This record gives sequence, structure tokens and C-alpha cells, in this order.
Amino acid sequence: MTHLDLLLLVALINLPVAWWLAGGATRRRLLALPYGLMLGMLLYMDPGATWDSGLSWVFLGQSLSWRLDGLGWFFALPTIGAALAAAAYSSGEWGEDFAGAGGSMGWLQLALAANVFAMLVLLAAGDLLTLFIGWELVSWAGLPLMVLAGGAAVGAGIRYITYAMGGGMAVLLGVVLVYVWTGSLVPADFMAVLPTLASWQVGLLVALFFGGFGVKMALLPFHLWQAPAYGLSVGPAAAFLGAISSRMGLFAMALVLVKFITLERLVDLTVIPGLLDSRDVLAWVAAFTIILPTYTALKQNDARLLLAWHGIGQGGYMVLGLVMGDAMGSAGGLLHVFNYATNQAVLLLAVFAVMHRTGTADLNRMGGLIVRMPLSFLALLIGIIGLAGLPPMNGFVSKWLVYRSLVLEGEPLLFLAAIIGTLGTILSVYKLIHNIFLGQLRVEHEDIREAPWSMTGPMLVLCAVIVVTGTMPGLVLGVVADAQQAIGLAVPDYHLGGVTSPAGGLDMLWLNGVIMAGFAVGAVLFYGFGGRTKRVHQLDNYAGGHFLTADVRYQYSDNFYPGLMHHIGGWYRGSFQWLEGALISVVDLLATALRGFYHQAQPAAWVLFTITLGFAWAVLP
Amino acid sequence: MFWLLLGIVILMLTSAVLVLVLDNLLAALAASSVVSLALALVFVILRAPDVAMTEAAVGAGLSALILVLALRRLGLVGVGGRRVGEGDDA
Amino acid sequence: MMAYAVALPLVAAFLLPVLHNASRWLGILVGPAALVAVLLVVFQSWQPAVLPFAMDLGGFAPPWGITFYVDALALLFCGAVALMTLLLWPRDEGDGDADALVRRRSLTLLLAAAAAGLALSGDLFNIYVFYELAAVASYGLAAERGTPAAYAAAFRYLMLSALGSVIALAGIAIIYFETGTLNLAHLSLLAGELQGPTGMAAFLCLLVGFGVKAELFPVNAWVPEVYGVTTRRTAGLLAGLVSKLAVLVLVRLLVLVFPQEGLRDALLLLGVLGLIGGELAAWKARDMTRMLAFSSIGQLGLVFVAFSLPGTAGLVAGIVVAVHHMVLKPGLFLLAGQWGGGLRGLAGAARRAPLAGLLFVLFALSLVGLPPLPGFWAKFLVLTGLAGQGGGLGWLAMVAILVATVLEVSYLFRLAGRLYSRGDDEVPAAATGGGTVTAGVFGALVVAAVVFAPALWDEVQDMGAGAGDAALYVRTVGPMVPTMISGGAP
Amino acid sequence: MDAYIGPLLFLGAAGLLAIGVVGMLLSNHLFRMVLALVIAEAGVNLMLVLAGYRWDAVAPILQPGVAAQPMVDPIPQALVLTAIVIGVGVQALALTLVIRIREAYGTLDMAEVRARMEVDVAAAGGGEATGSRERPAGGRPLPGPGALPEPPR
Amino acid sequence: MPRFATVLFLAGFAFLLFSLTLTLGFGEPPMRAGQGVLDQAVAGTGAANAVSAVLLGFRGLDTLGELSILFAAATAGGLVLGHRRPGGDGPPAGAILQAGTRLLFPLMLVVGFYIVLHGHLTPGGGFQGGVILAAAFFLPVLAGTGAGPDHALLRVVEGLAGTVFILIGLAALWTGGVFLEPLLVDRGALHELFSAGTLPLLYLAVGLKVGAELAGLLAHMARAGGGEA
Repeated sequence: MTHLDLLLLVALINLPVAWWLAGGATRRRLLALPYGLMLGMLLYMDPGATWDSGLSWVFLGQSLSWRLDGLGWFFALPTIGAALAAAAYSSGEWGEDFAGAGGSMGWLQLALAANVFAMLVLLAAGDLLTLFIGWELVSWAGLPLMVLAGGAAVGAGIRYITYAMGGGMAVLLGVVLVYVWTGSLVPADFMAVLPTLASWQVGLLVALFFGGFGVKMALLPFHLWQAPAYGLSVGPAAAFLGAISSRMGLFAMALVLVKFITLERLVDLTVIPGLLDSRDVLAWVAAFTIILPTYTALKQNDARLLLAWHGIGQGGYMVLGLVMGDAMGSAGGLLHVFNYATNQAVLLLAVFAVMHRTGTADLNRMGGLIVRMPLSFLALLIGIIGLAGLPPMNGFVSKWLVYRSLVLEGEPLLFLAAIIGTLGTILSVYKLIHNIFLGQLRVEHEDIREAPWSMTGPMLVLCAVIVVTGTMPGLVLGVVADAQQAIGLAVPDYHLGGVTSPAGGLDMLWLNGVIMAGFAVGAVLFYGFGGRTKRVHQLDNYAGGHFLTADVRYQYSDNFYPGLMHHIGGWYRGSFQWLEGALISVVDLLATALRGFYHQAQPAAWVLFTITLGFAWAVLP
Repeated sequence: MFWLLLGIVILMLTSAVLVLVLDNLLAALAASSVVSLALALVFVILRAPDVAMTEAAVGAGLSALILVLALRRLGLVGVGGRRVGEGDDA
Repeated sequence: MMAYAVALPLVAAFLLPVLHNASRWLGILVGPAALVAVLLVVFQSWQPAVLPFAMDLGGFAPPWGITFYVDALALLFCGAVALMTLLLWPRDEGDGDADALVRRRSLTLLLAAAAAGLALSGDLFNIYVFYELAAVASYGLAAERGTPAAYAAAFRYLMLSALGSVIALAGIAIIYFETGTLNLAHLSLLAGELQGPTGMAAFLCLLVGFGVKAELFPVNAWVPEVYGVTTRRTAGLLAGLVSKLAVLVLVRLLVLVFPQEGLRDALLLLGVLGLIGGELAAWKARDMTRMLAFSSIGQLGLVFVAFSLPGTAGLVAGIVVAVHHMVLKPGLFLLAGQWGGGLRGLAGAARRAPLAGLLFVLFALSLVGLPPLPGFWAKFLVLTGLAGQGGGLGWLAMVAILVATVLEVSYLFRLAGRLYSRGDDEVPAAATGGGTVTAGVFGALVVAAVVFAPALWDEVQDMGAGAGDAALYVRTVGPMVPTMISGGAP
Repeated sequence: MDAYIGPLLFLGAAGLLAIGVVGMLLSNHLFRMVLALVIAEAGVNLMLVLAGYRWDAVAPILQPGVAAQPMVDPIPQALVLTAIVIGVGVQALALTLVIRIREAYGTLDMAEVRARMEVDVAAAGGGEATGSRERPAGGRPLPGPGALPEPPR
Repeated sequence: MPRFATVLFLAGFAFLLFSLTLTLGFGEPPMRAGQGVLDQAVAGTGAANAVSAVLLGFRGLDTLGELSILFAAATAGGLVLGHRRPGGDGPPAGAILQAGTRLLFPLMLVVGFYIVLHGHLTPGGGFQGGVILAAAFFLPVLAGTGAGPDHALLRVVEGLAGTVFILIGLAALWTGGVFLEPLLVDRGALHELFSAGTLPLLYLAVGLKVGAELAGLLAHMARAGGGEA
């Protein structure tokens, strides 16, 4: 019974335990406990070491084994952390209300536990077969978490699983091809043979694995499923899914493309001679994944979907950083996994807290909640700063590393794309916080209270994590360095406050100090020298000299950013929706034709047709 | 021998075609009995008396009996062989 | 001893009407008792030390008499026949027609006997006879509901199948012309004489003929019609069991008598077409029964693809795929029988019957191939085999399997989503019970396959190796008289 | 002319088979389809018997007091006997079905029977009548843009 | 268009099948199994008729299967047509026909049994005789004189006859042989009625079963459905 076995065992036992705990109102308070235990066990294990599992057997001529290395450890941390936050969030009032409204807490917690278990199985994969097993488990475990909400979420979930299985089948084909071409699925064995494969073979493998894992990451053009699937789920589930679920794709990419196939091999695969190699293709897919979904998010009017669309865009930064492959870029890409997980978890938890109180996530039906839900506002504020990648939060560090890498590697166009994406992020998260918390309070929200501690607690803890890791990124960079080493990448020269490099480093301790000092000076100036504030009732305000009564609401959210939308509106033609629709129509057409085959007047004629063709084939040379 | 067989085969095939084209189902049925009988003759020539006997008894006899009974059930022929049903082939 | 596997269900079928008149309980018990006895015989014969062995029925040495060839594969299918028939034993539909029930049970027993015969027989014409017995019994069972549509579907099925049988018999005639023998082992020795176009044509005749019952594309148009009108138990029996035995016969022929590369390609092509065609049609199906029927066509396509792989790997993959489908499809049909009705009426059905809903999800997941479940290993074996074989057709087949899986997920979980949706509009007919319990047994089999996977894997590998060894077959059935092989009339 | 006996008989067998098949496939009349099936079976039976024929042989029955002679192959003859009886069984069963179809649908026209059957099967499945090109129940598996609720404005 | 395609394919099929058969050697069969059967027929089964020897000895299982198929067809036919009490059907027959029927019945019975029991010696056997037996029992129905064969009796006969066939086969198994092995082959001289061991017994079972089966089928066909479509 090794440490890894113990961890997996706890995760497995947690399935029935979570089900049982979810059953009673008092028991529910303990829901977070198993995840706390798992987190403790994980922290006890050194990320720099490789933790083998005692489980391993040979089946179908394949040896199945599990081991957790630095990379897996690094992804396991936000996985368990997000589950912990989600479980804690749902353990109090939220859970009671959910159960009271006819939702099944048992299924929710069971699905959450199953997700954590499946992800740990995936992260501890020791060979390609166990990788695929874990991959499929993760894919399927996500489904119940998505469809729990019922209604439209079911449609979204089925759409998700169709996409996911498409990706899974690509991965399966890749695994099978690796096995057939190299004779083994054990990394040590097939990595020795991979360099001898022909270019087309490696190219096919790269396409299959990148495409397959990319579906989970919702990379373009496979991104349509993700936002509704994550966004329409119930609160804690959405937070967990949004924070970490699709990052499993990045883990698998890091493992297979970076470690097994290696980036050098990717560079060798020329797509357009002299212009484009396969790594560039990957990078550009990532860049477009940053831009398009981010601007789609800008258009959303549902807070959940807005955040979920951002999740897709942020995944692009991770892939972009990873495929850059240098010490800073890959560190940035991986670090962004952790940072983004904290940001997204906070954001979704806050949004669902608001939704819990107001009953809506529609950005056009809220406003001015800052006075009613100040803690949620604070959490959301910290979250959006992190998501937008602005100092002093942790999102800035990882994005800075990616930008830096793009500049240093001489990719100005990609850099530009990343900047454009960040711009869109800033615009849309402002829309988010403005429409929910700023402006005029709506009459129906007059009596709103702050969310209970069971919900704000996890949010605030995560906020603390964001601030702390934003100020002292070295805490996480150490683990990132272990992950980088595990997949054979260079490690940046890091310290507690950031990184140092000849081309210019980053020290968040210093930067945040300056920012805080700036704020302090500003506050002193404002409050000390004539800062005049007058507190008025929220319904009593002016806009542009025009007095607004309660029935004429101060809302311009219906048509947010009209000028910008006017300029980029032409791009929202839904061409990917059209592509998906066209594909479905083709299948539909074929299926209709096939149904015609099974509805014919004289099916026996096919016996004749077949045997005649067969005779002709046999007799005629 | 060849000419005999030729005659039988021609008879057999003609009757078989008649089974398909005759409007009157009872006549078609009779034609199918002729096919069976001709086939039985071929079997005799091929030194298969057992088969010939069975083909005659089963093909021309029993099978025809079953078919007639079925026709009667279907109301396509009266007891006396008179057609009472509506049209046959569509 | 193995003759009991055929003889006991036959005796039971013959005596069932008589005994039913004599004593009600005797009439109820005789069928299951015979099947249980067959199971016992199979278990008793399952001794790796003596397998495989051959039996010369009537005491005449091959190739003069009829031979039963008993290897692990045949025993597996014999056992499966008895077990499946027991599980899917015709129930009293509550229409009070005791006579019809006795007849349905008789026919089911005859079907079981024929299926066992198909698994065991080593004689081409004897296989044809058992195939016809299975066919006639299934015509009757297809019409068992007694609805007008059932009669029409049964008649159309009969015509299609009878045409197939005629073609198959022509194939047997051609083979007899060429070789003068019907014994499979003897034919295996004479396989060289069947290498030419005549032999190919003969095999294609048999393929098309037996393919009707094996749901081979494109001679399977009866499937949605018949499964749509019979009881779900019969549908499960036909889809799960009888189709596999027809496949088994074709595989035996392929291994022993027709090792030509081209024929495997033909099988592969038809399998791929069936796979894609079935899944596409299922995607578009409007009610659960016919969705399962089309899905069954697709799965049989996969079985054909698997068996078209050369060597032991293909046999192993084929056996796994076939047995997997054999367990799943009846279970799914039972659930469909439980719920009945079109997709629209199924809203919320699983909420009212949680166990049935769970079983459906389990079966669906295994069918799709979620890793620890046996469906994944089956697909993995087929895919590795195809990838190893390569070739344009192989790649096509691989892509087809993967696309078909995505389609499968799409329609199965569309249905699952419907089952678990909050049903509001209409309440489907009350659950008839019984079906779920039996389906539960199939579900337990699936779970057991996961738990005992390594042991089963060893067994299946031996089974595939044994079944793929033509020389072993000939050696076991033999010794042939030398002149029989060099042949020639005096 | 003896050299042509073989081809002639093969022609007879293939002809019967072909005529039978054409009747099964092209006739729309259920009863005639059964008749055609009988003919097709007869053709194959003839083919089987041909497989055992020997020029120089007698029927495979030992006559008392007659010296042993070459005999024709008895196996195909036995097979044909079996096949004939099987054929009768199938034929009788087919006719019972025809009778019932006639009673139920009042017609023996295949096209009509099929149309009626499809409606019945669809009804038994709980679906609506087929033949139209409507969408499958439950909507498309992948919900299009319209299936997801538009975020409320 | 499909009709045209069908005709086209049919022409192709017929042509290909015919050209294929031309490559087969007509008149000179390899007789790889056939010769051995001829050589062993007498010693192995005691039957003078080699076809009967094959049917009941060498390929007894085929015959059993065939009986089962008939049984299946009759059962399925019964299932389809249902169990209905016969109503008065058809006009009553004239006196001459009735008298003829009474006269013919025993005659056909005798002929039928003769053919059944001499199957191992002369052409004919269980099937051909069975057909005649069926016709004999069915005659009253045709003539409209009576209710025809008793269904319950037919069921008993067909059930027991089939069972007897199998039991004779199993008897060999229990006496140390294999399933369906001919027994007591050496009793009686060739060409005599009481020869060939259990073979005539098997033929009797076959004949009874075929007769009962077919009579049942015919009766069903004649009666069920009530005549008024």
C-alpha cells in the first residue's frame, strides 16, 4: 500500500461516503472533510519525487500501472482544492436549498467525488493505456455533474459527451497506433521507438492526440460545447468543472505531446515548408482559442455563460505557453492552470452566490448589489482582476510569463493575439462586475442579504490564495518547476517573488509593494485632502443631470459597449455553429438514407444483389 | 436420352414460367404441380428413385394439397375450384 | 455426452404439448429442466484436459457420418444457449392463451436445440439443417404476438430468409460437386480444391445465406421489422444468441475451409457497411425497440469486422465482441420491453424505475466502451488488430468504428437523458416487472466480466487459439482414410 | 448429344432457381411468392441431385440376387429428401401466415401489406406513423443553437 | 426502376450461376464420402437401400433435425392459426364420396405403413409413407364427413414419435455406443422386413411423426380461420 494507493483509495471510498454525507442536513457539514484529508495527503507527498502505485497488472498483453510524478501532482493540487471549495460551498445553506428545490445532493456529491477519483486516476497514469482509461473516466464522470441541473443542461451535457467521445475516440486511435507502431504502451519502451517513426506517422499521432485532448480543452473548432455544459450546471459543480475539469486536456497534452513526442519533434514536422511547423499550428490554434471565445464571452448576458466562455479563452493561454516550450513560457502556461483555477472558482462561486440570492444570472436584471453583498463583491473583484491578468493578482504572473516568452521567442503576432485576448477579457469582466454590483439596485433586490458563510467562506479563502500567490508566486513556481522537470522542460530561475532572467525578471513582492504604496498614497490624498463623499440611498441618484426615479432604472447594460460591438459585430456570424449544424445535417441525411434502406418494399432483393455482385467478383478475374 | 431430357426440361421451365404469369391462381398451382412431376421424372432418369417418389408425393401431392387448402382459406377459389375472390396479382 | 445439448431440448420440445395436457406443472417444468440439464452437461464437459474432442454421431467415422466437434468455443456457445434461453424463457403474457404459450415455449426449445447444434456440428449439411430449424422456429416466434403486423413481418422475414437458405443450399451443392464431402475437417484437408472462383462463389453463397440470420449487411432488412413486432424476449434471443451462432458457423468455415485473403476483405467490407449503416439508422430511430434493433445490426457489423481479422487475434477479438453483445443486447431489449413505447413516452421512466435506469446506463456505457467495462476491451482488441493489419480497408474500418462509437454515444445518451428527464407530460404503461430482474442478471454478468477480467482473458485466448487452429480441428476429427484425401472416384 | 446432358440439366436447375427468385422478388402477390419459393427450392434440389450422378451407375439400392454394380452417390439424394421435407414445412408455415395476413389486412398485395405493417409497427413502438420526414422524437442529439435557451434579455 | 435493377441482376445471377456450374464436373462425382457410404451401408446399418442407410444411419441427425423442422413448422403454424374449434365448414359431401372415403381410409393406411416399413429395402420410407398416412387421416376432412383427426391424439403421436426417435438414439448412448448409432444391425438377413436392426423402428417413428405433423398442419389449414376471410 503505497502513498499513491492510499490517496486513490481514499478518493474511491469517498464515493459512498460523499453519498452518505449528502443524505442528512447535519452530515452535510462534513462534506469537505474527505477532500481536506486528500489535500493533506497530497501535500504530504513531495511533488519533486515520483510516487509509484503498488497496483499494476498485465491484461490483454498490456501492463497497466499508475505513478504520480511532478506533473500529476501539480494538476492534482487544484483538482482537490477545487473539490474542497465546491464541497464546502455546498455543505451549508446552498445544499439545503438545492435539496429543498428537488435537487439530489446525493448525486451531486457522488458525481463530484467520482470526478475527483477519475481525475486522480488520470493524473497518476503510468502508461498510455491507463492514460486512456483515466481519460474516459474523466470524460464520463463530468456528464452527471453537468446534467444534474436538468432542463437545458441535459441537452448541453449530451452535446458535451458527444464531443468528448469524438475526442476520446481520436485519443483511442492514437493509443492504438502507438501500440501497433512501437509495440508497447509503456513510456520507457515506446519513447525509444518514437524517434524512428516516419514524419507522417508522428504527424498523425500529433493530430490525433492534440485534437482529442483539445476537445476537452475546448480548443477551436471544438469549443462550442463547453460554455453551456459548464455554465448551466449547478453552482458548486459549475465551479469545479470550470476551475479544473477541462485542464485535464492540458495535462494530457503536456504528457503526450511535450514529454513523449517532444516539442523538438513537433518543430521538425513541417506543415508549410519554411513558414509553418506543427508547433506553430498548435500555437495559432491556441491563439485563436484565446481571441474568439473571449469576445464571444463579451457578448453574453448570462453571468455563468460569460465566465464559462472565458474558461475556453484562458485555456488558450495555457496551451500557448506550453507549446512555446521555453522555461518561462511553459512555466507561465502551467502556472496559469493553478491561477486560473483559483480565479474561475472564486468567480463562479460568487456568481452562483448572487444567483442563490437573486434567483437570476441574467446580467440585465441585476445591479447595485454591492451594498447588499459586499463580500461577494470583494471576491468577484479579486477574481476578475486575476482573470484579466492584472497586478497584483496571480493571473498577472502567469500571463506575464507567457507574454515574456512570446516576445523572447520572437513571436510578435502571437503576442499581439494574446494582448487582444486580454483586452477582451478586461472589457467583459468589467461588464460582469458592473452589471451585477454597480449601478442602481433593482427594486426586487431590495431585501437581498449577503450569502451565508458556508458560501462566502470558500470564496474568501480562495481570494486569499489569489492574493498570496499573486504576491509570492514562488510558492507555486516551485511546484511548477517540478512539473516542468517531470516532462523534460527547462525550469526558469525563480524565487519567492517571481522569476529572474537575463532579459528581465519579475518580482511581485516589489511590484505589489509599489501598487499597495500607490493605493495608500491615493487613499491618503483622497480621504485626507478634501475627499468629499456623501452617502445617498441607492434609489436616489442622478445621471447626467437627469433625475432618475425608481421606475426609470439607471441601466445601460442592455447594450453594453455599443461602439465596440458595432465594429466587431460582423464577426459574430456563428460560423462554428453553422459548421456543427452542417455536420449534424450530413449525418441526418445519411441516417435518413439508411432508414430508407431499411424501409424498402422488397428486402429480399438485396440477397440477389449481393450474391450476384459476389459471383461477379469471384468469377470475373 | 438427351432429347427426352430436353423435352422434360422445356416442360419444366415452361410450367415454371406459367406459374408466374397465369392469372388464375389455381391454374398456376397446377402448373407448379407439373413442375414437380417433371422434376420427379428427371430424378428417375438420374437414378434417384427415392427422391423422385418423394418429389412426386410431396411436391405434386402434399404441397399442392396444402396450396389448394390455403387458396380455399384465402377465399380465392370456391370448393369446386371456382374463383370467388377478387383479383390476384396486383 | 454433448449430444444431450441437442437431444434434451428437442425431447422437451416434442413432449411439452403432451406433458402440458397431462400435468400443468410438468408442462411448466420440463423446458427449464432440460435447459438446466444442458448447462450441467456443458459444465461437466468443460475439462481443458480433454478439449477439444470430436464425436462421431451414429458411430460412423468421418467423413461418412456426422461429426460433432467440441472445443471450448463450442462449449461456450452451448452453455450460452442454455443460459440465455433460460433467462429469456417465454413468459405468460397474461392473455390467457395457454395453448399459444406452450407453442411458444416449444419453439424456444427448438431454437435452443438448433443453436446448440449449430455450435457443435462439424458437417456442412447438418449445419444447414440446424440453421433451417432455427429459422423456422424464429419465423414462428416472430409471429408470436399474433398482431397483423407480426404476421406481415414474419412473412417478409420468412421470404427473405428462405431465399437466403436456397442460396446457401446452392453453395453446399457447389461444394459437394467440387469435393464430394460435407465434413468440415475433410473439407479443410481439401481446401486447396476450393481456392478457385468456384470455391469463392460457394462461400459467398453460404455467407449470404447464413448472413441473413447473422444480420449481415445488406441482407438484414428484416431486423427492424421483426424486432419491432415480437416480444422483447424473442428479440433478445434472436439478436443476442441466434445471430452469433450464424456468425460462428461462418467463422468456422472461414477458418477451416476458406482461408482466402479476399474473402476476409469481403467480410470486412460488409461488416463496416453494416456497422455504419446500423448505427446511422439507430441514430434516427423513433422508438427504443427499433433503436436497439438497428444498434444490433451495427454491433453485428463490428463482430464481422473483428472476425475478419486474420489469425488468433481476430478470433479472440471476435469472441470477445460477440459474447459482449450477446450479454448486452438481451438486457437492453428486456428493458425496452419493460418500458415499451416510443422515445417521447419515455420521459422520466428511469426516475420511476431507478434500477432499470441504472442498468440501462450500465449497458449503454459498456456498449460504448467505457474502459473498465468489457466493451472497451472488445473495441481495443478490434482496433489494435485492424491497425496491425493496416491497408486501406483496415483504416476505413478503424475510422468507421470510432465514428460509430460517437454515434452510439449520441443516441444512447440522448435516450438516457430522456429517461432521466423530469417526466411531466405522460406516464408510460406500468412496469411489467420480471424484465428488470432478468436484465439485472445480465448486468451482473457485465460486472462479473470486469471483476474476473484477467481469468476470462486467459480463457478467451486459449479459446481463440484452439478455434483458429485448423490442423488441430482436422487432427481431432480425423484420422481420415488417406484415399479420402487424395480422392477420386474409382 | 450426351455431352450436352450436363449443361442441359444445369440449365434446368439454374433456370428453375432464377424463375423462382424472379417470382419471389417481382411478384406483389403473397400467394404467388410462396409458389415461386417452391420453384426456387426445386431448382436447388435438382442441383444437389446432379452432384451425385454418375454416368455408369445404378440407383443406390441393393437388389436381391443382382451382382454389385457401381452406384450413384446416395448422400446428395438423402440431402435432397431432407431438403424437400424442409421446404414443405416452410411452405406450409408461409401459407398460414398468408392466411392470417389476408384476414387481418384484407389484401394479398405486398405493397399494401407493407404499408399497413409499417404503420402498425410504428404504432406498436409508440412512435407516430412513419413515412414522413419528420425529426426523430426527442430532437436532434446535438441540440442546435435553438435548443439551448437563449439567455434572457 | 428497382424492378429493372432486379431483372438485370437476376439475368446476371442466372448467367453467372450457369457458367459456374459448367465448370463443375457433371457425371463424375469425386464420391469421396459417397463411396465409403455405399461400401459400409449394409455392414453398418443392414439396409439394402443406401439412401435409407444414409438418412437414418449415417446422417440420422439430419433426419432428426428435419423432423424437428416439421414439428417447428406445425407448432408455428398452430401458433399462427390459433386453436379454434372447428365449425361446420364446407357443404356436406355426397353419399358416394363418404362411402369412398370409408373404403379408402384403411387402404391408404395399409399402403402408408407398408411404404414406411419397407423404406430400408425399397425406395420410399418414413417421409413418403408419412405423407400418405397424413392424407389418409385427412381424407375425412376433405370429404367433409367428419371432424378429421383428433388434435389431442395427433399431438400425443407427434410428441411421442419424436421422443421415440431420440430415445432410440439415446439407447445406443446408454448401451455404450454413441448417439443415434444403429443397434442390432446384425439381426435378420438382408432384404428381409425384419432386418437392419432399429432402422425400421426409426422409420416407423419418422412416418408417424411426419404423418401426424402433416395431418395437423393440413387440418389447421383447412379449419382455422373459419373460411370467411
